[in-house]
Amino acid sequence: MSQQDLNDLRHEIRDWMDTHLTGRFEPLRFRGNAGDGDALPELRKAWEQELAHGGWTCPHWPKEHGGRGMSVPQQIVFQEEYGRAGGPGRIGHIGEGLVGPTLIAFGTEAQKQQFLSGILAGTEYWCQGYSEPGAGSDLGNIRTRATRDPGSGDWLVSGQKVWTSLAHLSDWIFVLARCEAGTVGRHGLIFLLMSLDQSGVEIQPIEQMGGGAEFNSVFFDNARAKAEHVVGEPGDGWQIAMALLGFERGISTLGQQMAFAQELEAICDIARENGMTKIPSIRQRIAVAWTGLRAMRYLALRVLGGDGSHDVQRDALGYKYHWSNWHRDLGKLAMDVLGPEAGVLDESDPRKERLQRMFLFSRADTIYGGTNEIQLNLIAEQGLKMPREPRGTKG
Amino acid sequence: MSQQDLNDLRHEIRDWMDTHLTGRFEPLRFRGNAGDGDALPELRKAWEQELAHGGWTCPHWPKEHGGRGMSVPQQIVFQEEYGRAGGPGRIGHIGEGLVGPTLIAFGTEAQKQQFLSGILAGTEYWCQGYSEPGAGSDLGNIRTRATRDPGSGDWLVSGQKVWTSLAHLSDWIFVLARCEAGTVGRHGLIFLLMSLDQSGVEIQPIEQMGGGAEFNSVFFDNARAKAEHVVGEPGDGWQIAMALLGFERGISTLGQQMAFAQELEAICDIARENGMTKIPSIRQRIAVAWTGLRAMRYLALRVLGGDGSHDVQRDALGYKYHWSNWHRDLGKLAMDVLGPEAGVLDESDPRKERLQRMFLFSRADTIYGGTNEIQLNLIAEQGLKMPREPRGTKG
Amino acid sequence: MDLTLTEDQIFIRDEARRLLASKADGDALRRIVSRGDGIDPDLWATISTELGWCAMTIPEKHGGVGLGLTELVLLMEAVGERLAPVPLWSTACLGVPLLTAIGTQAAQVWLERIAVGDAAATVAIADMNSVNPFQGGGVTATRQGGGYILQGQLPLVTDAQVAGLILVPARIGQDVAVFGLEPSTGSDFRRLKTLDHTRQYCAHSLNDLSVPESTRLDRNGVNADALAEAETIANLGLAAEQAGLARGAMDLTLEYISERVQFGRTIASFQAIKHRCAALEVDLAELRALILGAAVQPDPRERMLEVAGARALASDLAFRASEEAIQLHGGVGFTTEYAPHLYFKRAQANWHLLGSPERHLDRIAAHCLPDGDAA
Amino acid sequence: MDLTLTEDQIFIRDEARRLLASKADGDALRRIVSRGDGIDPDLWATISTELGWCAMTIPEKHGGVGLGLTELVLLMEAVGERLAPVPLWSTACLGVPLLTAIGTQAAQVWLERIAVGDAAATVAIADMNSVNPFQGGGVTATRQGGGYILQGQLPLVTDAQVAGLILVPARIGQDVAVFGLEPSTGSDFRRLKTLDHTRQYCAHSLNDLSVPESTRLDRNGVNADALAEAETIANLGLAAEQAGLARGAMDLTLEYISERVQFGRTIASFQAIKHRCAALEVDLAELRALILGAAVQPDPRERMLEVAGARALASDLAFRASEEAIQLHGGVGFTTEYAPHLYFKRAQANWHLLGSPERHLDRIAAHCLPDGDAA
Repeated sequence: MSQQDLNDLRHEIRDWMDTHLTGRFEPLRFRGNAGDGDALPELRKAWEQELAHGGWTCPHWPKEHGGRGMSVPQQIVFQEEYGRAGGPGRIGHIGEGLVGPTLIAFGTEAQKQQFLSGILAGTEYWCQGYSEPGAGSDLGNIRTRATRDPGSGDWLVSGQKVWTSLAHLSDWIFVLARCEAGTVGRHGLIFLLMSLDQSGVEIQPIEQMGGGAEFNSVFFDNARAKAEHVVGEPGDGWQIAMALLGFERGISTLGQQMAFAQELEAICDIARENGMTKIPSIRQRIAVAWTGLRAMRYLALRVLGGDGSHDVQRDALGYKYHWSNWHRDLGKLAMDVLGPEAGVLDESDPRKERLQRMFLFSRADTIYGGTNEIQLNLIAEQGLKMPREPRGTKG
Repeated sequence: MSQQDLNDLRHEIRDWMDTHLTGRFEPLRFRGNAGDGDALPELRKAWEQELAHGGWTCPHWPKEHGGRGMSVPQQIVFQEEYGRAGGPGRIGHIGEGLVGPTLIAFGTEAQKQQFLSGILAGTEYWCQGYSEPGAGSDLGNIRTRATRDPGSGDWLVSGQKVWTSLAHLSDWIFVLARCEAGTVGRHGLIFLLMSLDQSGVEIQPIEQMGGGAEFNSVFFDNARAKAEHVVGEPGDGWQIAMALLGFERGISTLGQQMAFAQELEAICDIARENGMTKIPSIRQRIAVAWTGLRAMRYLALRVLGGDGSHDVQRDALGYKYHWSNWHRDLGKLAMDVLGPEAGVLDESDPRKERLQRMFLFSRADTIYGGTNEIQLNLIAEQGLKMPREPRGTKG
Repeated sequence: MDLTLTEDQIFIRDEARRLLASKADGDALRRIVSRGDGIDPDLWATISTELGWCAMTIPEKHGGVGLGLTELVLLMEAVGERLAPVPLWSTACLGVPLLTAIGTQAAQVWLERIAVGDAAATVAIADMNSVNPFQGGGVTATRQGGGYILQGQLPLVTDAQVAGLILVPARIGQDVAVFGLEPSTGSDFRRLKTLDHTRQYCAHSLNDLSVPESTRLDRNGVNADALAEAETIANLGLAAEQAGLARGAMDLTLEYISERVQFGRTIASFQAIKHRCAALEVDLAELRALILGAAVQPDPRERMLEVAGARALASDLAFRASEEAIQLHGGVGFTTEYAPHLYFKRAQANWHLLGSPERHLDRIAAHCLPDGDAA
Repeated sequence: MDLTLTEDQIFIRDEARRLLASKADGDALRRIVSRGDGIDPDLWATISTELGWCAMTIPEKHGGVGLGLTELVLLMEAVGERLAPVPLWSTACLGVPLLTAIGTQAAQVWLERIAVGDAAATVAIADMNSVNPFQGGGVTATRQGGGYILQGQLPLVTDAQVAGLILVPARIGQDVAVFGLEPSTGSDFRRLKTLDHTRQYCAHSLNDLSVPESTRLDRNGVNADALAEAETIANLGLAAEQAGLARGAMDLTLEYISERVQFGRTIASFQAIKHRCAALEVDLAELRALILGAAVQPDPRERMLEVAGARALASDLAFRASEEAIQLHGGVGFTTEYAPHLYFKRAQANWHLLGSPERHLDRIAAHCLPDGDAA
């Protein structure tokens, strides 16, 4: 695709966002992102359907499955323009980005038939059931059990998942569970698709320090997954789970960077208004933030457009660590620029509210999706070929 | 001892230094400290004897062994005034601070008779034989062997010690060696006093990045320690070695702080002269250095005058880490204040030369005497009661 | 200079820590947070009335105990360690030192009341980011009739709704006057909702507020040296509170990571975690030594500088220790169920009180580089 | 914007790295260091004459290869990685861009000579800590007779004794003129002894130095935009060298600690060490992305800002990576027997070349905060 075609696409998306993210959808601008994920849920679901009408859900899916078959450069353009316009956090993200590609790759025909259309239409929402209370960063330590019901062939699931994003707004969950008693680590796991609308499932919100509750604990007590809702074979759960994570190519982070840029701009505006621009260290920190954001963009472009060389793969390992710590530092910078009254809550000042929310939620950025500590282990071990951290013998 | 008595002592030392560190000793001011340890050796040996004539060697030794029996507050005063006057690095330090107290506590009468007087008189110099090439931070991994000569009862020593400070200026060395074949770790070690003036000993200087060579490798090839020069019993080497390290109470660090203060002052002077005071981050870093030095002083006073409570002991663990990293940062600050020409060598500018030397040698501060990494392990494990780092199985 | 604590001082510290460990534990804190006004009145009654902590640094002739700054910093550390929601800093580190600096009979009456726990106090500072909080910047007083007209914005005042006395430094020409407002005499402080739930913050606009002559506590302006001394104590107390906060955040983290198992090992057994905790521990030892040294430093100017350094270190360390508390708690670290977020929010709130670290370091730089152009 | 390297670019990079791995290995470096003049003439001959690295960014019409900045940064990274003691930065990142900016026939003659390896070049900058090195600050030129009188101090000029052309930017009124001195035309540069042994540094006092008209290479002053572009390239090349230096320091450290055993384990197996190395690796990935992005950035002002950011990151990272190299080598790290000290000294020397990090960040701050008072 030529540069001209990409530019045309860019303008098409920009126009579409301008004409659609308006009117009743106006309040959604810049809402619903990480840290604000449970904001305005009904309106955001309507927005998902609006996107679907425009043909903008699942644009990277193959055309035969209802997508637009967008290339990586096209996806980059889409995410950038979506982010620049203030497009809200996507309730459909897990279905579109993770479940769909996984089913297209590994699902049965029947599974594709049943599930892809709801994702494409923006009418069925998914959430992710990996982490557990005893596991945290340690996915190998899954304890949720799936037992086969000999009569129906269905799977009965018991256990608890935590840090399940937007479970309370979702219809379906995919669950990694242990289906072979006595197995440990990566063996004996099963990957199941389960309806959340059943009596054996209980969803409890986890209240965050920023006030929101977009994460949940999900309790299963003999909840049922239908026999035909196993992805892959029982026992292959780990492989499916890892493949699913691999579909997270991170292009959506380019949209995220647009939001970051707007946060940095708001900080600069405040500094100019309140005179903090006179403080040398504030000036320096703003310059460091600008630099980090620019580097982040180039790193993302390098990785996403990457030639798959060892060099690029090695640099890619650090991407999550870089953006999450950058964002966390930006939160602190925002508070320091706001000054002594940074902590005063003021409903009449949405710009300040947004930065306060960002300050608090960005503390989770370095924890969810692989903590800083896990990231550094990964970079050292996979990128630098340093020795693996030994596993202990407890649990 | 009253505050008045301490003040009197302070003035006595100040006067003595004023009248003695002059004339032919004038060139010694601020020389011979860490990083400059092999400067002007003959003159510094003469200075040791000058100190001895004044009765200022070994002031903390008990009076019955020729010292002044100085209390901790008196020693603090002595070190402060010695450092303030620019008293040179002490070639007699190891004998006075480590060997003497160890012999007084654990030596035989004959050993005390033979060795204490030379230390007191400033005529016999000692160095330390602990570290080995394969051991580094790992003292338990000593491989130097001591074998008993059945005829004489003497010990024949073979192996290599490294990082032996001032070995080339010393007469004697104390050596930790393995005297029981097949032992590992802390067991089967012996603590020996050995003359360096014998054919089985070879001393090789280690050239430092700053140009000096105050550290040496010392090679033993069937070198002889006399039978009567074992301290404690054969096999007790570890205990004696650890007790010796315990005598390093760190009061001399107060003198070191005086040198640090002068370095910081020189940096401030240069910044005023070359206009670097206009750079906000330079101003902030100078303020941070001032603060760290003041805190260092209080921390030293708190630890040295300490009541031995758990609280104080816990704080004491961090002292070496604090001062060495502070000093290392000061070296970087000095170079940054000196600007683009910081690296140009100029014999006509002794102030700059001193800071350049300090910049380079301070890199060793965080390595010798227990690396940063060892210090942090120690603080975590002993101070914070965190789990011990597991030992590996190699070597 | 002797930095060894006396037996009495150790007793005071240990008793304070023991009291707060039981009265300001996690459950108590959660209760206060859910009530939302940043004050535990029962605990404050115990501290101020029964135990007389506010009396500690008030001279005996003013009804106090006449102890020194060392005792004050030990108490403030204990308060910080537990985030105890009491107006001790406002009262003992803002109000009492300022009243002592004023030194008039009118001020003494208030010191006597505070000593017996009859009133909490605070100081209304127009610019909370100032390293000279007591100089009356931002508030002007104009004589009118038999009283004064006060004019100025007070966007952030600590503990004003619980204080029986709100001291307002104000400028009259070159002089600093101090007015003592009481809830009954026209002070109408609005409580603010803030991220930090463990301290009370209020605001007030002095729009030509008319106050009677009797509210003016000083005579012909407060002595400049005395004011500077009081400011040093305000900052010293806050530095001690921040050091305590850092210790508290570290302790709860160490407890959590010593239990929590990941990859078959306690989190505390990972060397990278150990080294990060140890680095905080070194910094805390450095900070505490500086605070204890400044508390016994006889020279007021040296003490001012040392306290400036302590504030710079303390703001930084308290923030780092509490951000590590969140990080090392992992997923639960950013929930409201665990305590790290309370430490974290308080650490950021404290960061700008009486001057950000950079401002304090500027003072030291001006001392070290007397001829240099300040930037 | 496509940041993927082409096959040709990968080939250039890999060949450069392969060459330097054999010609600028540890032994070669030690040999040069002991000789003490900071230049390896054989290696320079190979690079400049046989391989034509200097021709890389010279347009084809001036006898060059006409490649872009991406190729230049790949070569500079390779040089930095090995601390290769050659005047490539002086020639290809100072001299060539300045000559290109001048754009006259006289300048072109020099570009042609440089392209074929006939001469190395450098620029004599009076204030090496300047972010505007080519503006002639500190040197004045006065017309006299048929020539000029040059006046100014040049305390630190890179590679002046090996360069066949020393460009001296100077002020004539508001204009920037550039004079080309040759060893034969009165340039009398004194070689300096420096801590950094891997680059040549010289000094010269231009005390009313009289030079003929023919040494002036520009016509009526150099275009300001063109000068700014050249300055950006000078900084970009240095940032790339610093990134390479960081990578080189890290690689030799990783090699050492993977072998060295302490407490029965390789040093590389300690998690605290792993995390420190990983943090450097992240920063390096960030820096390299920024450098490669800036190299293809079409907008000159954006490129200038990105390069400023890259320099700030690069100076910091090169220093940290080389200080970690010393620290993690332990005792041998501060001896002359091992290489870390060479990286460390070069990293500090580079720190102030063309502006310390703070100065570069100031430029970005001025962009982000256009209305704010600069401090």
